[in-house]
Order: sequence, then C-alpha cells, then structure tokens
Amino acid sequence: MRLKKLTFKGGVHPPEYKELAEDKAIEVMPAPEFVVIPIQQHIGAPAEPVVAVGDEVKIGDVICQAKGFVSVPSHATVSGTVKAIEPRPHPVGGNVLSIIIENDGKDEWSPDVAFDEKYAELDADEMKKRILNAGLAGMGGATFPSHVKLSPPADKPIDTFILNGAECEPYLTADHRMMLEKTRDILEGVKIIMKILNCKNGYIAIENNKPDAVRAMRQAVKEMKMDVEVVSLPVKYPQGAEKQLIKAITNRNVPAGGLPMDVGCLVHNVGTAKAIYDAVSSKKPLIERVVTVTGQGIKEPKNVLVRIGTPFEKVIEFCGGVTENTIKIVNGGPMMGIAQFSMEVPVIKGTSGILALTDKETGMRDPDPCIRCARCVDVCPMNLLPNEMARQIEYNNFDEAHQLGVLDCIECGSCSFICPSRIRHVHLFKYAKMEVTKKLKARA
Amino acid sequence: MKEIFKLGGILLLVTALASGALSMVNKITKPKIEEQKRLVVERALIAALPTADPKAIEKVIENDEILYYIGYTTQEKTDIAGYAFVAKKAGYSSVIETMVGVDTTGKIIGIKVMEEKETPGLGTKIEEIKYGESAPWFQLQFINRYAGELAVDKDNGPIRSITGATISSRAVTNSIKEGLEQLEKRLGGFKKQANPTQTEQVS
Amino acid sequence: MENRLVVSASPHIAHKDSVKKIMFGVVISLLPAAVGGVYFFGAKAAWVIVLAILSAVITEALIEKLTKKPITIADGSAIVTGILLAFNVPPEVPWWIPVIGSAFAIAIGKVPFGGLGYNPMNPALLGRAFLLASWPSHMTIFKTAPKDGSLSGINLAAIKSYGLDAITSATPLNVFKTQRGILFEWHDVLKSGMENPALQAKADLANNAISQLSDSYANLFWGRVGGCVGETSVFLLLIGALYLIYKRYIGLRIPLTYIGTVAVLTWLFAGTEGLFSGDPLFHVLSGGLILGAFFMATDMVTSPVTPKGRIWFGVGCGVITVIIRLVGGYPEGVSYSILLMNLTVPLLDRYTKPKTFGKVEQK
Amino acid sequence: MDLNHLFVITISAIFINNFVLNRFLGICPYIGVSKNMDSAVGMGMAVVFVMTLASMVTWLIYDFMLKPTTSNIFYIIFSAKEPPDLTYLKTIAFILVIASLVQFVEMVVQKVSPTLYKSLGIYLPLITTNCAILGVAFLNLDENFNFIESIVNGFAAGVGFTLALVLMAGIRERLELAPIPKPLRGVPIAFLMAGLMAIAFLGFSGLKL
Amino acid sequence: MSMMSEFSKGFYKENPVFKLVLGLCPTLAVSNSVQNAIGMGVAATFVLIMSNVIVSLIRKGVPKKIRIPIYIVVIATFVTIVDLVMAGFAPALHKSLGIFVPLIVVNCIILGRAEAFAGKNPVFYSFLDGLGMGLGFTFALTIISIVRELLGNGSLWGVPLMPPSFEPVLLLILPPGAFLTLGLFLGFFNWLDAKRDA
Repeated sequence: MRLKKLTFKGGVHPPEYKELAEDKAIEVMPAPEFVVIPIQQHIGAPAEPVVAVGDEVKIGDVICQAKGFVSVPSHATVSGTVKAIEPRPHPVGGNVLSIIIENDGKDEWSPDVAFDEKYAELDADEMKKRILNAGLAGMGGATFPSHVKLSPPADKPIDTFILNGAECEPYLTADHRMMLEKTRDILEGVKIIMKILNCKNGYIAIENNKPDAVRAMRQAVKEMKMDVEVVSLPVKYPQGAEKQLIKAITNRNVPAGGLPMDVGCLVHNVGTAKAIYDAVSSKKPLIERVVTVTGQGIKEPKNVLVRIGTPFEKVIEFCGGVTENTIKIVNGGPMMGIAQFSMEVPVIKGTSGILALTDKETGMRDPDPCIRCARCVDVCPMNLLPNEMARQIEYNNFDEAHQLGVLDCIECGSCSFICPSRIRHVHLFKYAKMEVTKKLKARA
Repeated sequence: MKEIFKLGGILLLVTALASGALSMVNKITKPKIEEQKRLVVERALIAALPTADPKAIEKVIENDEILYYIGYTTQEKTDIAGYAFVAKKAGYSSVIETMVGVDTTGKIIGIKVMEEKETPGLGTKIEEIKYGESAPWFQLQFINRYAGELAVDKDNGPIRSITGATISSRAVTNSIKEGLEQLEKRLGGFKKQANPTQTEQVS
Repeated sequence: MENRLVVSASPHIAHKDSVKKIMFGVVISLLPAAVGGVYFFGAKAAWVIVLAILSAVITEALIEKLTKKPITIADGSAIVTGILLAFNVPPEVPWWIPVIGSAFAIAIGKVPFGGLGYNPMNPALLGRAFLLASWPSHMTIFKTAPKDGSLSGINLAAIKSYGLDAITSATPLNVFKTQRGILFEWHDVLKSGMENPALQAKADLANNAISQLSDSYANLFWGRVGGCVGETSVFLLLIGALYLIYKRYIGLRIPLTYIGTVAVLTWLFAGTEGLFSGDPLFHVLSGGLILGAFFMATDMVTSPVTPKGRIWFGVGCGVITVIIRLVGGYPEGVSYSILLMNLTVPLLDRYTKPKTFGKVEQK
Repeated sequence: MDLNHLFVITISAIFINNFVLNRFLGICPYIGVSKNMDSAVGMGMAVVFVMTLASMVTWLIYDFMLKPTTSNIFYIIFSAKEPPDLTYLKTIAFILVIASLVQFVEMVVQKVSPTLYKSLGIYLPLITTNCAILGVAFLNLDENFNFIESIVNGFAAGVGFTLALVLMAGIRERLELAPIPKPLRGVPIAFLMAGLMAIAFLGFSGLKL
Repeated sequence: MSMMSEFSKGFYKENPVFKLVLGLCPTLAVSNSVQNAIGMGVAATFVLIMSNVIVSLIRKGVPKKIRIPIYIVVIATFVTIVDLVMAGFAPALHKSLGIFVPLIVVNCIILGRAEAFAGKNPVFYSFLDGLGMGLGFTFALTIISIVRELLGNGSLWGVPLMPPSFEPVLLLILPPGAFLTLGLFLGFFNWLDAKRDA
C-alpha cells in the first residue's frame, strides 16, 4: 500500500458525462465509400505520398512514406483506387494535402499482414522497425511518433513504463472500452514495450471512475503473471497528461521544457499499446482506431472502431446523426479537443473522440473582466499564473508572458474551464506561444 | 586645470555677491523677525495673565531656560497678579505648546495655544473660535480650574474633548496639569485657595 | 447545418460559476448579518443598508451612462460594495453618510481604475476610510445599544454591580483601549512610588472593566454589543462565511492566517501584565475582525492570487490590525490594515509567484 | 543615545509622516519614476543613499558654519568678537552642498562600482531637483535634531519615500493593463492612486510609540 | 513672438501645474487654504520674475558649464529674500507655509524657466514669461485651494461661507484630499482638451 496520495498539484473536476457511452461495447463501423488520408497525422515532418491518382491499393499498402526520423508512414485503410491527391480540411486545422481512396468494397488486405507466432522472440530493433512501418503515432491525441519515444538516447535509460489508461478527458470512453474488451492485447503490447526498453517497473494507471477496467486489468495481469502494478488514481483532470501522470505515480518532476525520459519514464496510451501489439505480432499497420462518438448532440452515443480517413459525417451518421441544437463538433475531448468548421474532416490517428455539443453543454458566453478570483492559479497543474499571463497577452506584452512561463503551458484548459469570467486563456496562450517562438527565432 | 579655477572663481564670485546681498536683507529683516517672535510670547502672556500689567512681567530663568513668568499688577511690582508658564506635550501630529496663566492660588486665569500643527479640522479645533464668540471654546473650559480637576471627559474629567480629536484634547489638558504641578513644586506651593471647590471625583 | 457550427479554442465545456453568481453568492452570505444588524439596532440599520446599496448602484449606473459605457450594475458587485459599506458604519449616522460613502467608493475607488476587476483597493473600505477621515464625529460615536445588551458588551448586571456605567458607553475595543491606558499610567505611578488615590480608584475600575470585557465572549459571539451595522454578530457572520467556503467562493488561507496572527499577537502583547497576558479570544471576537477576515480581506479583486501571497497577506493584515489596536490612533484597525495590505498585493503576487511545475530542481 | 527615540523617529518618518504621502515631498520623482518597478527600486536606493548623506553633511554645515555658536568655524578662524549668525544663508548653502554632493557621489560610484553606477547612476542627476532631499535638511533643522537623529531621520525618510514609490510602481504596472477612462490615463490616475494610498496611510496616524 | 502670448501661455496652454505637471510638491502641500495658496503663489511668482530677469541679464556672461549652479544661486538668493521678508512681515503665513518657502528653490518651474526661456531670451520677454508662469502657477493653486477650502473647511480665505448645517469634508484638507483633487483636476483638463480637439 502506498501512503502518499497519488496525485499532482492543481487540476479540476469537470462533469464527466462518461455515462453516455461507457457501457456501449465497441461496434465495428463498415468501411465508408471513400477515405481521406492526410499526409500529416502526427507531430513531426509530414509523410511523402508514394502513390499517384488512379493507383490501385489494398488495405495496409503504404501510401505515404516517412520523411526523416520524427515521421511515420501512412497506409491505405480501404482497398480501391486513389481518386485524388489534393488539400482537404484537416481536423487539427487548415487544409492539408490528403490522399482520397475510393472503396471498391472488396476489403482486400496487403499480403504482408500476417500473424507471426514467434514475435515475442524478435529483438528490440526489429520490433521498433515493425512499429515504425506500421505508422504508429500516439493515439491519446498528441500523436507523437511511437518509435521515436521507444528509442531514448543511451544516456537516458528508461526504468519506468506507465501505461496511460487514465482517460481523464470527460465524455471519452474509447480507452475504457478497449481496456475491458482488449485487455490481453493491451498487456501483450505492454510486454513488448517493456522488452524494447528493457525496463523493470511497469504501471498501469487508471482513474478510479473505471473500477471495472481496474478489475479486468488486475485479473489479466495476474493470469498472465506479469510484474506490473495496476494503479487506481483519484479522478482529476488532467491526470492523463504525461508530466502529471508521472508526478502522481512516481513523484518525479519532469523538468520544464524536458521530456519524461529525462526522469527515466515513458508513457504510452492504451490504444497505442494495443496497436503496438498488432504491429509487432502481425505487422498490421494502423488503419483503424476506436473513437468515442458522444455528446448530448449525438442521438446514439457509441464507441466505434473506425477506419482512419473516414469523414466525421459518416461516423456521426452511423451514430444516428446530431440533434438540432448542436453547435459544436469537436475532434478529441472537450478539454483539449479542437472545434471543427465542417463535418467533412476525416478521422485521423489521434482522433480519440468525436463530440457533438449542444449550446447548453458548452456554456458559451462573452467574457467578463477578470475578478482575480485565482481559481485558474489554483487549478493550473503547471503552477503558472494564467490570469496574469492572459492580461499581459491581451495587451500584447509577449515578453512578460514569456517571463511568466507561457511556453510551459500544456494547454490542458483547466484555467479556462474553471474561469467564472469565461476568459479564453488557452486561446490567448496558443497565440502567445506562437508570437514568443517567433520572437525567439528572430533573436537567435 | 586652469579652466576649473576660472569657473570656480566665477561661481565663488556669484555666491559671494549673493551672500552680500542677503546679508543686507538679513540686516533689515532680522530685528523684524525677532520682534515677531517676541510678540508671539508677549501676546500669549497678555492672554494668560489678564490681570497683570503687560509691562510688569518678569522671566524666571535658570540655566538659560525660562522656568516661568511672574506677572505683577502694577509696574511697581508689589503685588503678584499671577504666574505663567509654557506647557508642552506631544499631541496627535505635533508638539502642542500652550501659555498658561494662574493666579497665586493656582487657579487658571488665562490660556493661549502658541504652537500646534495638529490635523486640520480636528486637532486644530483647540484654537477654533465659534461664530459669535470671542475666545476658543475649548480653551475657555480651563479658566477657573485647578490642577486637580484637569482631565478630559474620556478620562472622567470635566473638560469636554473635541470630537474626533481626543488625543489633541488630552495632550493639552495633561500638559497643563503637569505644568501646573511642576510650577507648584517650584514655587513651594500655592497660596491657600480663597474659595476651595471640591474636586470632582467621578469614581 | 454547417454554418451553425461554432469554432472556438478549447476547452469546450465550462464550470457553471459566473461572476454574477459569485457576487450574488456573497450577497446571500451577508444576509444573516444584515438581518442581525436590523434586529439588534432597529429599523435605522435597515435604512443605512438600503441607502448604501442604492447609492452604490445608482452611482455606478450614472457614471456609466454619462460616459456612455455599458451599464454593469447587473454583475452585483456594486451591491456587495454597498452592503459592505453599510456594515462598516454606525447604525445612527445621518442618512447622507452611507450615500456619500457608497458614492465615493464607486466613483473614486472603482470606476476610474477600469471598474470591476481592476480596482486596486477594496472600494467599500475606501468609502469607510473616507467617511472616517471626513466626518469622524459621526463615524466614531456609537449611541445605539443592541437589543438586550450594552454598547460595551458587558452584561447589564455586571455593569450595575461593578458601577461601570460611567465608562462603558463605548464599544468593547474603545473601552479596552482607554482602560488599558489608565492601567499603564497606574503601573507607572506604582513604579515611581508616588501615591495617587484618585488614579488608584480609576485603575481599580479599569481592572474591573477589562476583566468584565473578557467575560463578555457570549455577547460578542451572538452580537449583543455596540458597533457598526454588520460587524457585531460573530455567529451570523460565520454562517455567511461557511456558506462562502462551502461554495468555494473564498479560501481559508487569508482568514485563518489573519485571525491567527491577531490571536497570537494580542496574546503576546495586548495584556496589561507583560507578555503573554493578553486575551486573544476577546480580540478575535471584537472590532469587526470576523467581518474583515472573511468578507473583506478575501475580496478577490484586491487580494493576491498566489497561495503564498495570500498567507503573507493575511499575516500582514493581522500585524497591522494589532499595531493599530494597541498603539494606533484608532480603537480597531481592520479596515486600515486591509487597505494597507491591498497596496502590497502587486508586490506579493510578484515575489510569491509559484515555481513552475518541473522547475523545482533547477536552481 | 536613546535608541527608543531613534526608533520613534524612524517609524514616524516611514509610516506616520511618510515623506510622500503626508509631507508632499519628492512628488515629481514619485509620479515620474513609478511607472516601472526596476527603476522605482533603483531610484529608491539612490534617494536613501543621498538623503542619509545630505542629512549628515547639512547638519555639519549648519552647526559648524552657520549657527552662531562658539564652535562656529568662522568664529574660530577669524577669532571674531561674537559668533556670526549666518543662518540666513542656509537655503543657498544647503542647495549648493546637495548639488555638489550628488555630483561627487555620482563620480565616486562611477569609479568604485560600475555595476552600482549602472543601476543607480541614471537616477542621481534627477535627485538634485528632488525637493525631498532639501526638505529633509530643513526638517532636521525644524525638529532640532542632533547629528545622529538627523542621520536616522534622513535614512528613514528615504526608506519611507522608497516604500511609497515601490508600492506605487507595483500598482501602476498593473494599471497599465486596465481599461482606465482616457482622460484619467497616466498622471491623473497616478494622483488618484496616491490619494487612495494616502487614505490607507491615515491608518498609521496617531500611532503612539 | 507676441508679448501677449508670452504672458498668457502660462495660464492655460502651458500652465505649469495642469499642463506641464511641474511644481507639484507646493501645489499639493499649501492648497489646503486659499490664503496659503495665494501666499505661495505670490512668493513663487516673485522669485520666478526676479530670477528670470537676472538670468536673462547675465545670460551672455555665464560660462555654459556652470550655468546651472549659477542659476541655482540666483534663485536661492531670491528665495531667501522672500523667506526673510515673509518671516518678518507675515509671520502667520510664513509659519503655515513652513518649509515650502525655502523649498521654492527646488521648484522645477523656476529652474525650468531659467534654463528653457530666460537663458535664451531678452530681459523683457523673460520678465513677461516669469510673470505669466507665476500667475499661472498662482491660478492653479488658487482654484485647487478654493475647492479644498470651501468643501473641506466650509470657508474661503478663512471666512465661513457655508450654511451652519454643512459638515465639511475634512478629507479634502487632509493630505489624501490634495492628491485626489489634483488628480481629478488633471483628468478634467485632459477631458476638456480632448473635447476641444474633437
């Protein structure tokens, strides 16, 4: 038993709304008539298209190749014909060059994909190669290329691996369902990761609002005789943010501007672990993912297994469509997700949820002046002064904002959520980060 | 180097000229200023010792310090009209100096505040003369009282303190009381009261 | 369908509190004490409260109308200012005192600085300090004894049996201050070896009065003492404070450090028999400390935002309050201590900025 | 020397009769240099330093050169019949002494510590016209302070000035980020703020030490 | 350059207090009564005129490097004269103005005018400039003191003017009142200017 409370400083308790979809078993959505696959679905250099219009592709064929170390390839997620390669709206913003494939309905797989009995005996390099080739990028939303995370420099050995099943974002239940339904696959993934890293301590972190997932995991761990600890964490947002999770579980402080590996830790999301298992055991590329389609605007909230590249419209249609008073479509969770201009945008590797929010849920109204209630200061998990930074940014004092640490902001949205004046801190901070980086670059 | 001496010389010359001019002005104004200072004390003495001949007031000096004044009824200086002294005590924001005159029995016959820089509108009311009156009402309260009676109302005495300026009122009252007690010691006691009044004992 | 989609930065959900809710929450929390004030001091207390609120609201609306700015009275902050101002004036003041006080609070203390959220000092306390400086006679004289009690909070029976009536026509802290002064004077006389029977009698009385003050805890707690309209009943104020704490509209850092500092310092220095002879409970219960600590020092706009800053703020308020109570020109020091500490808020915020998460190891 | 008395002088000069908020001395730099915290601190330190020095020097000048006593230098040098009363020259003497003192300090600081000069230097020339410096010299005379008391009073007055200045700077940095009505922006709001500060400082008046 | 404008600019356009924001210490300190304000105004005007005239007279003979110390000596001389004369002939006023009489020396208006105007212009213009600025200063002091004395003490020039039921706003003659009144006046003139320009 641990005596210290497993938590971090700050954080908020937004209403969870998990009940909308947490009991809905994962449903497989049929492949759509066409998919839109942007060449950039991860952090890092965009991939390079290797197909041309008119090419025939099978499921799992590489359609764009990684360019550089911090980059991952993408694969065809349906079998059919490449119809167009043109800029299309992207859920993270703007128009991005995308490959549009028309589904021929045959669902033919690339011949490479096959189960490998002896995958567990592969060496770490081979495993990493398979992970890279499968186009894996963090599926929690940050979409950082997975093979990069698994290749720490020699001087920073990883001794602790944490499987992130916190799923602290309200509404989202995709990871929850995966842990219930794909428990063993996930744990196989954990085994692979721990083998690659050669690390001893393993934790599976789950917020205690998912007792069934905790139970299932503990059971499976016991059955599989694994030496990892399943940790039940108090519910608090942003528990799932890497640095906060590491603090809560290991009480280590990731230095500002640093990475988890600086304190010997690595965190992967449950979805990624499952995908790693698929990639290593079957060379199966990342062509589909579980998405929670929810919100009071969705008629039948569901957890759906969706092909990457499926337009939001189609997924929402599969869930019964939206209600009249829907005013916001969000890619991701309500705290950090991105609001969409249109429903044409496709599901990408990082799409953990599609939310349709009604006017009532969003509680939108014009901002009032800051009354310095300091709730944002109390909740900021990074110990910043959001109110001061916001006021400086409103007056374009970016140097002061920089001094106050705006670059350390993790954009978790706790400050904006709690603010009684509805000041749009995150919006201001994103803007200030851009300006500050611009200035720093100009100075360098 | 040469330039520095030249400039310094000019500056010295200008300063010397200025000093010369000032010394002339000073010669003219100095007697006037001293006269003014003397007048302040003189006026206070007249107010404090109304029964004395203004020209027959003597200082009693010890070690360069004026202990008290003796006022005679006539210039022949035969009958003592009373004694006067300066009472001092820190008030709210300044030291309040009051000239106090008593007759030979120790009864206060006149007082005048000479110096105070109390809060305008509050402490300064120790000098306030109300419309239609000729003397400050606060100071009038002291006339005909003996040392034993001197205390402000907040201390259960008969002196009505100024609203919002108890500290100033108390400073004046207590300074007079202490001064009187000291004077009594120096004189070796006052004459017996002609008409002794019972000191009010509120407790 | 599509053109109805709203695009804004994350997060897409928000806590249900709003500035208006918080302000009206504060108003609700002040209601018990307001009702108590009217119960103890009668209808004139109600008048003071109503006039102060009306004046605050009308002043704000009028200035905004004249300067063609959006009218902001609906946010409720002017109402809070009005009530707090009313709570800080004696019940028997002339009608224009709360009116001018509120008007000053809003027109000088708040609007020129940019309105709600930008005023550097607590407007209600500024209004009170303005009134106190301008019309001290109205603001320092208390005539109305509370229902079933005495001005000084000393039990009526004790007043009779000790013959205290002459010295208890003042609020508890006033009695404390003057009688303590007499005791010190008496100690000096004792030391010098002189005899002064008159002073001795006074000192005996003072001793009685101070010991009776200490026995008046219950009266102080329930509010059976004289004082300003809303500051007397510790009980009713605490009900309101609990509501605010429950609603998380105020934190505990400021009130607890404030009250704690006052308790420790008065225990140390407020006695008449040397160090550690003071009566901390009496000082905590009297002089509007509870009102100040829970409702005015915690004013969000004018207190620090950092956790450490709040602790220093509370300590600073406590220190200044005790200094003013023991050696200052006023019997109580809550208002001025908060105003003075308001001035230090930018500095406190600046020098108590929490370390960014992860910057702990770096030196 | 009565330490208690010096304590009273200190508290009085800092809080009760704060130079800026109660005696109206040094208003120009108070309004002019309070826009930014760093310069406020620099100015404050410079003022404390010069005020202490000025109190010391002017006291010496007054007591040994101007005052008609037997220790008057001119009386001794010229063995005059009577000590000369040169007190009427005090204004001219003080201002010249302070002006040269500031020049001198500036030179010394520049030679001795370039870093200190960087942070203090730009404020030194401004100090000559700071009436608080000359004011403290006259106040020392008014209050009949002796040498030690004058120095303490000069130092404390400087600290009081710095306190008011630094508090003001903190608040003004914040006021820069507030929607203050246009006609009040800048100096007018600084004066309103000073007025409110002075109201708060009334809390110290009547302190009995 | 018209003589009239040299004289009149001090009143409004370049009013030392309201527009140039100079000479604030005495403005705040002595504006608690009209008597004090006018006394200070007259004293400062006298020093201004005299120092302007003398500086203008000697401007060609003064070496550039030491002009400031010389100006200061000139100003200090006249300040001392005012101080002595006032002590001798108006002791009450002298007492209530206190150290602000000798502090006229460091009043930035005076050194400012000597440096900016009298050091560069002929005598008569300097005289007019000094007179105008001095009167402008007096004017500013006077209107501030009218507000403060009338509301803060219920009187003007010491004569009670308000009905007996009026209870004066004491704060106005206390230090905070000085700051607040001046702040509001400055704001008022800014507003007036903005309105005129619009």
